[in-house]
Amino acid sequence: MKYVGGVDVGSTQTKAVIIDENCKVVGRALLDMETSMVTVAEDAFTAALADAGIERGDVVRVAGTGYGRYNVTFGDEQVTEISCHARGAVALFPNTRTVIDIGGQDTKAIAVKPDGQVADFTMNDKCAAGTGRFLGAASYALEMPLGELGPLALKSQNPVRITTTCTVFAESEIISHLARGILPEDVLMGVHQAITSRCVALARRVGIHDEVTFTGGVSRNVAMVQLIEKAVKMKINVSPDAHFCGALGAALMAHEHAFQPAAQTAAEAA
Amino acid sequence: MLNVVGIDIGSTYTKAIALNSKREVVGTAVRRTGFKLAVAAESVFEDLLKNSGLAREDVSYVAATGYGRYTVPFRHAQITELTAHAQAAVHLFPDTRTILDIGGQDIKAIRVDGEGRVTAFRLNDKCAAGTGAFLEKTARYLGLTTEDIGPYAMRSTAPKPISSVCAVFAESEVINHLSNGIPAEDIMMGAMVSLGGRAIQLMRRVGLQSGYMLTGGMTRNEAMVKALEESLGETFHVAPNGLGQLNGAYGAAFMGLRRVEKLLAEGKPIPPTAGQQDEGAPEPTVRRWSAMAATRKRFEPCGSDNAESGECPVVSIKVVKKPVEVHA
Amino acid sequence: MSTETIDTTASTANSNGVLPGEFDARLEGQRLMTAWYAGLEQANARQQHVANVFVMGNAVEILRTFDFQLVFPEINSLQTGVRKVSEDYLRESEDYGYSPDVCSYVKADVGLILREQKHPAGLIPKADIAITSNMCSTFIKWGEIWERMLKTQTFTLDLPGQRAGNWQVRRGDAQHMSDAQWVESQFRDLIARCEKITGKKFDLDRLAEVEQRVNQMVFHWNNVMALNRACPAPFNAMLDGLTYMGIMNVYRGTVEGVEFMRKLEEQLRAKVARGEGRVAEERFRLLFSGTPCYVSMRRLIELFESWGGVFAYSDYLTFAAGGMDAGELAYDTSRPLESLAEVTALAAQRGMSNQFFAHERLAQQIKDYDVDGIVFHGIKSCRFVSSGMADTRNYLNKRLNMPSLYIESDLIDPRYWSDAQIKNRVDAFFESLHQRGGSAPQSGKPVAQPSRSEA
Amino acid sequence: MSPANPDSHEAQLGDILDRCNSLRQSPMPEVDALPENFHGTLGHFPVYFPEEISHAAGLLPMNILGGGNKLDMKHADAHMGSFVCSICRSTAELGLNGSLAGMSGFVTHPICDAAKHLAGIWARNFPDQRAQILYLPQNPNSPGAVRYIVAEYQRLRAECEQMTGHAIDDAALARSIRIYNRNRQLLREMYAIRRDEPWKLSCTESYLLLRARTRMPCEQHNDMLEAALISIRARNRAAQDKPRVVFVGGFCEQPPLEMLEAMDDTCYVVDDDLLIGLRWLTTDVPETADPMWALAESFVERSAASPVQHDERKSKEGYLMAMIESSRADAAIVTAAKFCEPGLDEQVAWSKHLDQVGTPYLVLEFEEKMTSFEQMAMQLETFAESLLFATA
Repeated sequence: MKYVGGVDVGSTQTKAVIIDENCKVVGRALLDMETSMVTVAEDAFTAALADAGIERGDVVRVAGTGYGRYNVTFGDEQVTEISCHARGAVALFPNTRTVIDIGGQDTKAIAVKPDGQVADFTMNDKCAAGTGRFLGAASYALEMPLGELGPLALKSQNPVRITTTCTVFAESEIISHLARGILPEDVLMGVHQAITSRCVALARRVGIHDEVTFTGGVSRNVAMVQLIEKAVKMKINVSPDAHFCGALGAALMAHEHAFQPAAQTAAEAA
Repeated sequence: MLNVVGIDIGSTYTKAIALNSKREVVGTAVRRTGFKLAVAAESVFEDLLKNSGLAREDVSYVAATGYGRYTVPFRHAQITELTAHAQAAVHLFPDTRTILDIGGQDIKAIRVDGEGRVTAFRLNDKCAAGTGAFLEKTARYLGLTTEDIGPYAMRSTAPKPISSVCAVFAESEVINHLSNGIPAEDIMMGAMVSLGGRAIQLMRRVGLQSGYMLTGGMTRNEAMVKALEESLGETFHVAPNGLGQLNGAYGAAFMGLRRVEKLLAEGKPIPPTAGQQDEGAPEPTVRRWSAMAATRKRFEPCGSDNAESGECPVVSIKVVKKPVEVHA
Repeated sequence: MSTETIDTTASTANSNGVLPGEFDARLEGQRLMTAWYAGLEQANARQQHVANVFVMGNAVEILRTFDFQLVFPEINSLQTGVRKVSEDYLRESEDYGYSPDVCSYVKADVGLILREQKHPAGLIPKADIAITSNMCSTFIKWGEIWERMLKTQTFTLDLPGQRAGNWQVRRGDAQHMSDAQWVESQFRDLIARCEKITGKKFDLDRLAEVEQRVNQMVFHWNNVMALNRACPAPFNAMLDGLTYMGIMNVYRGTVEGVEFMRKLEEQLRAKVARGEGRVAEERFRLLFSGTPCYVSMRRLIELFESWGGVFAYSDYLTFAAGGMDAGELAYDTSRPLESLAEVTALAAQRGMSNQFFAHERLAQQIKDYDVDGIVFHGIKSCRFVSSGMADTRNYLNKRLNMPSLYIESDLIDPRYWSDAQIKNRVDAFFESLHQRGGSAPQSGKPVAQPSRSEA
Repeated sequence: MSPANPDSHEAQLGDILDRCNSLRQSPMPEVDALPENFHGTLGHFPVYFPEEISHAAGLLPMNILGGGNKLDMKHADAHMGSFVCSICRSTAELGLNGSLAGMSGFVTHPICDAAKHLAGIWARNFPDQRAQILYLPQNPNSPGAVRYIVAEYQRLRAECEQMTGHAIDDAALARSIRIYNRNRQLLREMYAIRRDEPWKLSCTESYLLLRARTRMPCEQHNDMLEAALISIRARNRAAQDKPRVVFVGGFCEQPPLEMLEAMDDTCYVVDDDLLIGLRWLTTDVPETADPMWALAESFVERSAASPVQHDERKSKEGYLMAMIESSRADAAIVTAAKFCEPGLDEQVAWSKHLDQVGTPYLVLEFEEKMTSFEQMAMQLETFAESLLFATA
């Protein structure tokens, strides 16, 4: 049996996925960012090998993606996470037409074709950067783990308005709202609504079509999911493995190029 | 014995200081503010009484300043932190003319005259906001605590400047530097050099006048002070015994003290506290056409019901043993 | 508008895609630019009068008849970028008080003023008059800065633009004539001021001469642009094109200018005849909307050409090269002043339509240059090009299903160029173009054959 | 009709201000709910617009002043970058969320490039709504200016006539000019009170009174102002120990009401450039035979100044100093809206000049959509404290 791997080196976490010839996931690993992106990529990949219980030699091709994709020195190819998230999302939910991904560095909305290819994509402009950090800031201000933010936000009766798109101003807004004695859940709900309106606006730029898939770590936040569903007026797909979506997509790219020579040459030519 | 308390409710820390009629520091206290300002003020006040061995009734006047100045029910008066900083600065170092205050959310440059009056002041551009907090974030990336940023950065041999003004881009810059394997101490020092440069730029806007003083939490970070002094080419006064952080509180206390002296000299009584006023006939309210609450107060004090839950973590700073002499 | 270029992989030709003995636009462009800056240094010594002008709505034809030495502050500012020293100038003006949200051309120029006009290319003389216009509203504010800091008198040309969507003005119709009348009265006012400044009498025949030369330059320019409809495109609109545009502006209405454009057309025709492209293998033809980032232009073009993407055209080349990119826009030298006003009124309108009603012009350019995608380059501090971009992009995506990319940096501020993010977006764009079954190298597309008869 | 005792005056004024404040947030009136003699509404963007023409055409002129800090931005972010000023983005939002669907037309001006782009956004998204740019000249100094403006106004007149199907005769235009002249007179009186007895009328109150004109016919506004002025004059309020300041920077994007209130808390704002477009013509328009010419000529010869109108006769620091002197102010609050390039440029020029002449000033950056004012209030208090200290 031959295998291929995908490694997604993000700004805060690194994920690795290994799949077999039949595109079945056999191993995965997730590591937090360390000061050296090179070693973290290596470590994640090794961990995934261990998880799959296979030898390095069994892996015929590895694709790197994410901001640190060029740090995947052992990779055979580098693909942007936009293409990978599209491919991964369609693998998880075949009817996906729109992908929303909230990352640490930037937020993306991708329109995908049935075969998982990117039709169009758009990302936040500079003054709306760092959306992912937004929640981090809230969790720091409230001294509360990220995981608890969503559930608490849902308790909100009358959420505050957080009008600015800039993460930095938003942080001081959060602090001053809390200082005014406004309930944490109401502030949190405000934060979630602000993020939602931003990424839905991005999604509108590429067009929202049935079905929408929400990828990336933030998709595990229940409040975010509910708010986006409300904004786009439809259920959206969220996978428990959403944060592996990019790595999975990379692995599928590697698979395509390893086992479908035609596509490979095309890719090499690029 | 007359004692006056200054209390400074900042966005991150709440600080209090007690002065006696000889203008000596009787005691200090500091806590993280948390998000319940009134609670913070109350508990810091209690700490202060403990630290300085005073009873509530020994305190004849309380002046509140800082971000949460309107939330202190036992205040006799409130002034803004800028006015307070200016006052304190000039009384600690009479030759002070230009003050730089680097806080978590904003940087302030203040020009003062010989009597400690504010003659001009500037805050950072909106787009350069959050730069102080950005240092803490960078530290967290590198797995450092705010306290040991300084010593760590001092190890830097080739500081890597952060060119971006915006804290968000600056963070991505840090990440890129890290992924390019640049040593963490160089990034940390670089961040401070850049922040320092921007702070000096702000001072230029109010006009550089020699006699420089640095206030705010940054005074405890020797690397930051070094960076600032290098880019200014001059030295900064920094308050002794951790007073730097307590500068706002000190200024408030000092102005309070002078106010009380004036009142006593004129034989007038000490006015009631804000809390007592509210109990009495409520002050005539200005009508608010905006959706804002119909009151002069800009902050709603937190309800007393969550007083217990809003416990603020104590911050350990060295409490001044014997009162420091302050030239008046 | 710069003299930068990068190595192309074109076969027999040298690094500029030029055969031995053939006209080398890049070298000649560099020579002319250097000569111009040298001229600026001496201007005061020669006691020549100096005028600041912008690349849009500038009445250069009139100023030439009074022998003004022209200074292009925009070009000075972008040159600080090309020469990688812009950040120092920008920081100085920010120290002075200008916000990060202010146009970085303006800030670089304020930096220049604070440094007593010391520019990396030499000393820039102070102007006796500055011509600003409402085409880009920032021009007016810029002029007011000169009034304040240098006591330069300004003349603000008011050039009415397109009033609404689908609102086409034909040459000679009532609206055009009333606008032209207004422009003409301003020209007469300007002429009076120039006579006062220079002590010279206005010479209508010289205006006709200058206009004749501009007509020739524009004729060649339009042919050069048309030549890039060929596949493979002989030049990269956002690199070589910028050099050509620099000459179009700085040498507008001069003998050297005519000569440059004539030789350029000749050389590019030869290149097209040889079937030679800007890149060895042209995989994607692209349209660039917006202004370039002069600090990282080399890098930007690399990012695209490494994928076989060439910029066949850019709307930048319309509005910043005089906007006379249409047959009807030639001066009638038998009635020089009236014609100048008429053409200026129309050209200004084209220049502004280009931005404020961009969808109308871009749709046409997409057809003309048969492109595979549009690249929008947004600039936070330039409302003129950026404010309508997102909306235009939505509109074109929906109507024409034209793949497009939005990237963001700055005109000359290196602090706003984040390489990782831009590379990420560019790579993703080409990945998606490939998946769309992007065009393999094609040939045999009809090469546009502009008429050979001189205007 | 004016009640005798102060309290009833206060009550009457309170009612008027209540009405103004609700008009501030109220949407455009439905076409069927229009006051008599009006057939539709014409939206116009800041700064100046010749309301007389639209008024004479029976199109209620409605100044579109953005969405304020209560508006939900649902669509605009998909059409405009986040680096575009708030008023342009929220105006686009109002268009996209249908709030402006009732407008017969929308007019914007070449005040800045973002504003010009609004016309393009309208052309792409609402092709059936007559949106256009009224090219008021940035060179009012050339001899041909008045003639050109008349031509542009005639174009606007024709557009209005097409929208309503009614011709505008000069008599109607002259009538509208008379009504607006009356309004100009009343506004001059209102600002005189701000200058001479600032404790009788706060900046916020006068802003609300003035802004009401953007949602009602001018003749109604005149009646309202007359009633209000009687009550204001009758107010017996004691002067407080507050510094006298002028406010500049509110010429286009609207400062949030909370900001104006924070200023009133600490200062007497004795003059300002708020809604300067509605007060653009500084003296009455001559009631001559050729009303169109009179309007155009007034724009050139008898008009106010703003950072977005070039005029060689009006240096920007010049008119600021004139405001300060005529209102006998101690200091200036020099503001700019976030991302507003003309405003930010002017802010530098103003502060440099005030440094030179030694007038104290406070620099503030605001945003229509801002919702937290702690920091701003702190700066205003400090500024007031420093001024009172200095004069003590």
